[in-house]
Amino acid sequence: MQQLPVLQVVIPLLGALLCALVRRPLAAWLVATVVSWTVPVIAVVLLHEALVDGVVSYHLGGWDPSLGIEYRVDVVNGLILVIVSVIAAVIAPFARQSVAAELAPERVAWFYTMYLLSLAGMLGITITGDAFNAFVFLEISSLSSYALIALGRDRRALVAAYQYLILGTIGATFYVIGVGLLYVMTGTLNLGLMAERVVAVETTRPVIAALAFITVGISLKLALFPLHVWLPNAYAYAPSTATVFLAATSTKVAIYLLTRFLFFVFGARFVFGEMPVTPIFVAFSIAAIFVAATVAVFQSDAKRLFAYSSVAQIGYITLGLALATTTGLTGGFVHIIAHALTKAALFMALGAIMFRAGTVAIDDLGGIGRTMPLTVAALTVAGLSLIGIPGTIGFVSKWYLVVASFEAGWWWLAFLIVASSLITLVYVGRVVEAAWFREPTAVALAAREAPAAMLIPIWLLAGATIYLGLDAGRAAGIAGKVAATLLGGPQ
Amino acid sequence: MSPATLLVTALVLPAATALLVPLFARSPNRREAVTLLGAVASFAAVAALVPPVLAGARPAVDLLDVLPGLVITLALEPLGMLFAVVASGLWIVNSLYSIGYMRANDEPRQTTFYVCFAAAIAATLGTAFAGNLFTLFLFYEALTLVTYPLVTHHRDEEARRAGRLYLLMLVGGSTVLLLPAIAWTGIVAGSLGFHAGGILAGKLGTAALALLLALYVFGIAKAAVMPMHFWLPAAMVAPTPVSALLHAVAVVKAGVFFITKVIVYVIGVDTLRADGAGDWLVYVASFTVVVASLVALRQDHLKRRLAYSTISQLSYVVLGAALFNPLALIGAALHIATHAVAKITLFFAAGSLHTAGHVDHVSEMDGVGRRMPWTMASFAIGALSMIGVPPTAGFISKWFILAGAAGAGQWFAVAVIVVSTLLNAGYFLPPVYRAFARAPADGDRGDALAESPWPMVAALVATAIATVALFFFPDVPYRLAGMLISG
Amino acid sequence: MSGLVGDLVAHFNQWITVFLMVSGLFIVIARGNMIKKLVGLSLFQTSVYLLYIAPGKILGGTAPIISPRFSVYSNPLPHVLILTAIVVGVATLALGLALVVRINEAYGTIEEDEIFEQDSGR
Amino acid sequence: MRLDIILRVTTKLLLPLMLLFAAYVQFHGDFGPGGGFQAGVIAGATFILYGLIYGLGAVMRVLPMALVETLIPLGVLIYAGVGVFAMLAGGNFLDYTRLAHEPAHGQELGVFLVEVGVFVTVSSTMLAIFYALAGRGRR
Repeated sequence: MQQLPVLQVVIPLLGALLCALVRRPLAAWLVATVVSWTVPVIAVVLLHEALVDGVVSYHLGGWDPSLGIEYRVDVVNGLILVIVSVIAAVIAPFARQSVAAELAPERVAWFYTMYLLSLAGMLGITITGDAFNAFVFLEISSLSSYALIALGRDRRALVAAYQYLILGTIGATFYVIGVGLLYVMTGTLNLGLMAERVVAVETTRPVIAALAFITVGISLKLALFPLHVWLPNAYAYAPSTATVFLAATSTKVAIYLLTRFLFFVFGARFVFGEMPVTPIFVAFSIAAIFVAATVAVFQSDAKRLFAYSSVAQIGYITLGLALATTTGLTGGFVHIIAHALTKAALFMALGAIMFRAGTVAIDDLGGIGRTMPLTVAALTVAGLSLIGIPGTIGFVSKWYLVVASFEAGWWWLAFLIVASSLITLVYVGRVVEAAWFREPTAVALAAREAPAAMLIPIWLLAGATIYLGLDAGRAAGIAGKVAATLLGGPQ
Repeated sequence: MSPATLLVTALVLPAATALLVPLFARSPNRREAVTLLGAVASFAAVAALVPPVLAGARPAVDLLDVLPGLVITLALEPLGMLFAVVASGLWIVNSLYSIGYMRANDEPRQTTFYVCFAAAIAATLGTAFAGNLFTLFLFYEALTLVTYPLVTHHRDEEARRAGRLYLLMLVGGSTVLLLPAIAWTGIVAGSLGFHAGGILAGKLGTAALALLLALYVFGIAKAAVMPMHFWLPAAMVAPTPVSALLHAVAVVKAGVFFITKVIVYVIGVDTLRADGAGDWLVYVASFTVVVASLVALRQDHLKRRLAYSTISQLSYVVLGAALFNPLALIGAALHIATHAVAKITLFFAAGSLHTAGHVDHVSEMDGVGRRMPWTMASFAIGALSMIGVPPTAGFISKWFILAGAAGAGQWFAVAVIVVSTLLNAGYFLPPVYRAFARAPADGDRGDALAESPWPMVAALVATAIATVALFFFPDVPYRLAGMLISG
Repeated sequence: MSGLVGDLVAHFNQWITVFLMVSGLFIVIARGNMIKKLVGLSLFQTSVYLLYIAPGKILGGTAPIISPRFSVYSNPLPHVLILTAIVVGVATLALGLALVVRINEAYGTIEEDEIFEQDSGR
Repeated sequence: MRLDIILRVTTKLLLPLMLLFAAYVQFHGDFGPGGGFQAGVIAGATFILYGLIYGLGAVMRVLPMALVETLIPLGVLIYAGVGVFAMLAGGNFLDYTRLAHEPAHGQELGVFLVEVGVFVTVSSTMLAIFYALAGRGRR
């Protein structure tokens, strides 16, 4: 039991090695599945321990945190671990047929290797309590996701991966510059110790520069508007399974890392009280919500459309962070859960359509609801959650954000938030209307309902958006604890 | 069964019908039998609630704790009871009518139609039973979504465009204006519940209260208060049974019901009257009443004329509620019921004309009364009720609103009602006159006209009789409406 | 004036870091050639190595291998960190080059504007 | 005979020295600058040099692609294996003190094994990158 924190990362890492060694598609998938189903169990246990005990700490190699690397789980990253690993677990059964259909057989094992490496990296970023270790994991997950994207069928996938590589590396390097400056000023890389020591020097220029570098660097990784240009192409041209995984998890992990630095290391009082972070983030979040959503409306490819939608949805999360109140943060973290589930369901449904129809261009999808009713129904449900219709989890997060805006006295912000749902309605409506209410195209008529191995994961996620929307107390309760932890940190 | 159990049953029955119908997709007869059975059972459950409610019972059930402070609650009160009886009762008649209409017109996708219809009734009953603003909002949104496939039933470009407008205006209004209004209410009042006398007394200034009321009135686009009315004429592309029950009864009435509930139970009639923050609503509602009537005058397409008439009549309810006067409020509540039976009769007749010979325009109605006497007689009764001529139901509700306006010294409102009555007569009497007094049009179409299939005729005669009956026996609706005032 | 010069000289390592950083970033942004972009990216990353290594040097300190003859050592941690960062940099460069090779095979060019032109033309 | 005879002969002379130097850097890591990473790069460079001068085919006969692709994860596996072994021995992940009866010996053994793993992975990765880039278009 004590070894769980490290196992959370080591198991996917070993799984990746195993995949690279076996090199047979089916065996690699089996390894990936076993790993993906093991990690959520560990994550849930860790979150439970964090909820009961407050903090679970693990010293790698037995070294003291001031010298070595510490893995540290509290409610905040416990929640993110659960989200990432649960999404991975749901993806596993979906992946087999989708990957087999979209990739050449000799590349399948490499796909799972990269997938598990990416998973290990993301879990590592989340669980580690060491700033530099987080950078290493960040690069592990990023490099493997560049490779995942480049495995896409279209040649544009290569360019997308290249662009992501350039921007992702710049982002990671900015982050590591910031960490370097903090290291110089505090003499430690442990986040907890850093947080204690930075208070004394927080007004010095290196620390302020570090805040700027880290914020901008991670904002690049989390695709905060206008640093999002890499995201739409990367999601649109990656293999379906990779899109599901990256869209649901990678930006969330980056957001977590940003949260950890802003609220835990630098401290909310300094960042939001003395630095002008709130107006900057609110402005960019609002811009993301409106601009990216408007661009999404005009996309002709459903995958690209929802990729732009991701940029917009990230805006809601950063908005919640920027408000830096209990309600705002609760809204932000509920939206992390909501968006992970919703987008995973959406992209999975598109993946199933890709598997059966071979295309996700909106014009080709006309009337596909007739031949793939269950898949399109799940797409519709997830779409409703994206809009924020009451009864879905998307509503819960928006409710918190609206209430938080009112509490902050920013009634105009509340109106902007709800008004943006309208644009979401338009682009979700475009896809849903095409799928249900048009005469079937030849492509749509040739398609068949997706296989059970795909339908079950899709409906698990779509069902979760409704279940958590109706019984939101638990999710919101955990998100509320996260908010309380972040605001009542060691400051 | 206890009233609380009945309440849940009444909500579950139409929902269960929606789930059962697809199982019988292969056999139209059984499918429609299930629909009719579900309709009758739902009405029975709702009707069984009337005696306890009249006796003073107020059953309430907490269904789900979504979040602390956001609870899905069912709680029945007189206005909701009235609305539920009207909606579920007319569902039976409408199902009968639908069977005839859908078969006679060879409509495609009939299973989807019946499923969405039952789901729409479930959502309507949900709004009627809702015990707090959040629950009401939840069912209100659900109603929009399940009726969307009905509006786009024909799946052609016109239907899709109407569907887009429908979704954008209804969901747009409810998310952009209504949701912030609810959140604001929740923050100010610390509760989202309904209480006689309102929950906002003394908590907001005049300007803020006026703004909040505006958010509600315009956010509830289903009430079609101008300028939030554009979706309603567009939605007339749907098959006539849809227009009849949903866009004359369930959907639009959910809107005015919502507004009335907000005025009575959230903001509070006394608060508004004392504060003056709601005085503007009289003028907005009056404007809608008159302008919609003027537009209706110019419509040749029968269903569109009916649609604008609906917009005008809905604002009668809003007007009645906006007078903040007990008599007018009774009138508003009664008008929800009386307009429903009369308007559904008119739509049934319009659908019957369409089925019999694709008579869709007023200008084509010359002499149809001789070929289709039952249809046109019922149409005439409905039209008289719209104008408010005794002995039809419309007279009663209009009378109460008028009396309330006069009693409150609102002579402007009195004038509006008088003018609009003249306008109503101006656009409802010509079709009746043409149908009975003019000679049939030349050509073979006029000769081939005959009554529609018997289920349709039976349905429209039934509602016509109900329109008259409600004039002579307004006891139950009147007592329910009266309880709205006494609390 | 001498104060400024003194500052410049005293912090010469940081000035070099800044120079490398900015010129690397400039190349990434300003060049359309994908290989040149990668070169710029490497330069940018290299500046970070310097940023970490320079403060690790302690004047008069020696290599951090414990020996009775010395008492002052350089801080070894930055070196270890940067070794890792170099590995990351190599991996990034290798992956980037591999991508460029495949892009060249797919498009017949490695100029960004020509590639965008080809894609928009489709 | 080709004109690059000088290169070929020099390379043959250099190769054993380079490998020896790689081994020196690897094992001297305990007492001075050096370690698995540096040694791995040198060893990798040895094979790359061989490939550059004698052709890709020649070096691929010595170390086929399949072998290299196996060696990369194998090296990481050695590293992870040490970590997991430490866990099985009752310590935390990578707690070298648990590897031998005496903590100091354990440290030495642990670092040595991990450096071997690093060496294997780094050298084969260098080679794999070389194969991948140099081998394009020949298949």
